[in-house]
Amino acid sequence: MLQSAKIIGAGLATIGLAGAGVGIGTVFAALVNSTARNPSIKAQLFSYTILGFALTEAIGLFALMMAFLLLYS
Amino acid sequence: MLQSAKIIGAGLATIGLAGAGVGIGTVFAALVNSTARNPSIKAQLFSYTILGFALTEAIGLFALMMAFLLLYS
Amino acid sequence: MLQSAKIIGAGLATIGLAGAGVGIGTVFAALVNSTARNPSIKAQLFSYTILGFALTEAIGLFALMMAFLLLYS
Amino acid sequence: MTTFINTVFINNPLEQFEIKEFFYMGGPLLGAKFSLTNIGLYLIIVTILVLGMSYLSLNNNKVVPSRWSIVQESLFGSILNMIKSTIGGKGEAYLPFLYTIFLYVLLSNLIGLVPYSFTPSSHFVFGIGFSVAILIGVTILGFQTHALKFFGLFVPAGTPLGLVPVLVMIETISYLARALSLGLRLTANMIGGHVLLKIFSTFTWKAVIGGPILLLISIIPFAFIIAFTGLEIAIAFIQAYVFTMLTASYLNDAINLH
Repeated sequence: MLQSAKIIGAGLATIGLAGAGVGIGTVFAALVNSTARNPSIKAQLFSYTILGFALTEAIGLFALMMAFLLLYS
Repeated sequence: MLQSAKIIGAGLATIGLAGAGVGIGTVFAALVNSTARNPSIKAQLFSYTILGFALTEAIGLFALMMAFLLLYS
Repeated sequence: MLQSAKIIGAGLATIGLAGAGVGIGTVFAALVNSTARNPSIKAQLFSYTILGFALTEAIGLFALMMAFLLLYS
Repeated sequence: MTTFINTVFINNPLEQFEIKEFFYMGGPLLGAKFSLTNIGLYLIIVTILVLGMSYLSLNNNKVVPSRWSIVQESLFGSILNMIKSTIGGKGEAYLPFLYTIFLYVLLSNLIGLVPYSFTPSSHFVFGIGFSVAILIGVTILGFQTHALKFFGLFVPAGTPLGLVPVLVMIETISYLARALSLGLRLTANMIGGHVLLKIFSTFTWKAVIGGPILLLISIIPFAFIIAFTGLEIAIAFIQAYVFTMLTASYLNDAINLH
């Protein structure tokens, strides 16, 4: 019984990844838009995008870590 | 009982893919907009879009991976 | 029975992280867009972004704290 | 079809992170307990790699740089630029510290991609140990340079008076959450990436030995694994860069107080 609750809990926690997917899409959309607008500072824009991607990915993976935590302990 | 919980858990985990769907749509929308605005750097924009698509897809596959993990172990 | 409810509750609470993911993505998208539009005040824009990121992350971590609260007490 | 699929997982995909002891010395008599585990071994290997790389690029102090020293100098230069843009002049004192962090985290991420190897940075002890130590160090530095003015960090400039108590509470929580989020970000990325690789490689292996039709179908997951390994290498670089970048911005908070 407890094991089945763990599985359902882990399944629920994985839904948190949806937000990270939307966030990363938005960051790269902004990169593409702003590179078209101002291609001269491509490098600086790309470094900000990579930073934004990593921070958004972190939140998504917090949810995944929570799912693993629920599943295995 | 456990098998039914696994199936429900996998079903819930797959909802995480919704975010990746929205994200990829946003990235390609930005590609279309920015190509109209500045067609000269189409190649650079396309390479950024493919990178954005790959990274957003990775998040979606994390959710799918979690669903498989719940379903089969 | 109670323990399984705790686990499912914690799983539900983790879904709150989705919002933080979207929020951080939007903040960094704004940073990338605005740096392209006006690169001279990059430093000021970056410090506002870090502030916005910290506040959005705090909200996401409130959700995570709530999940831990449900799980362990 | 279903019987074929549910034999996919012979053992748990999380097994790759288990710590196995190689040999164990000492006992109750000696008191001191020494055991070399696989995470210990890989940390030693990464340290040897970092030192070896620096020694190689030393090029016994010839004026003309060898290829190795060019690699190290360009890496040094890029981190110096990053520090200059994040912290400004005063941050250059922390260049060796940040350079070592970047190289160490990068090599421990990359060493995990070698087949049959172990990723030290996929353990929470590695990530969170680093980030808590960094945060304590930065806080001590902040107090040392700014004494009591350091608390000004928790009140962003230009907030209306009424909002201050709420904002201070949120800012302190997010400041303390930095200790966990910095390390957890690195570790969670590594764990998630490797578990995904493990699952897909088992899936493809089952498809390959599953029969001629499945052999043809297995090209798709195999191509995906190649693409994902490339992505995993990129993520190893990105995570190391972001870890250093955030450490630099935390140092900036301690030195320049916003």
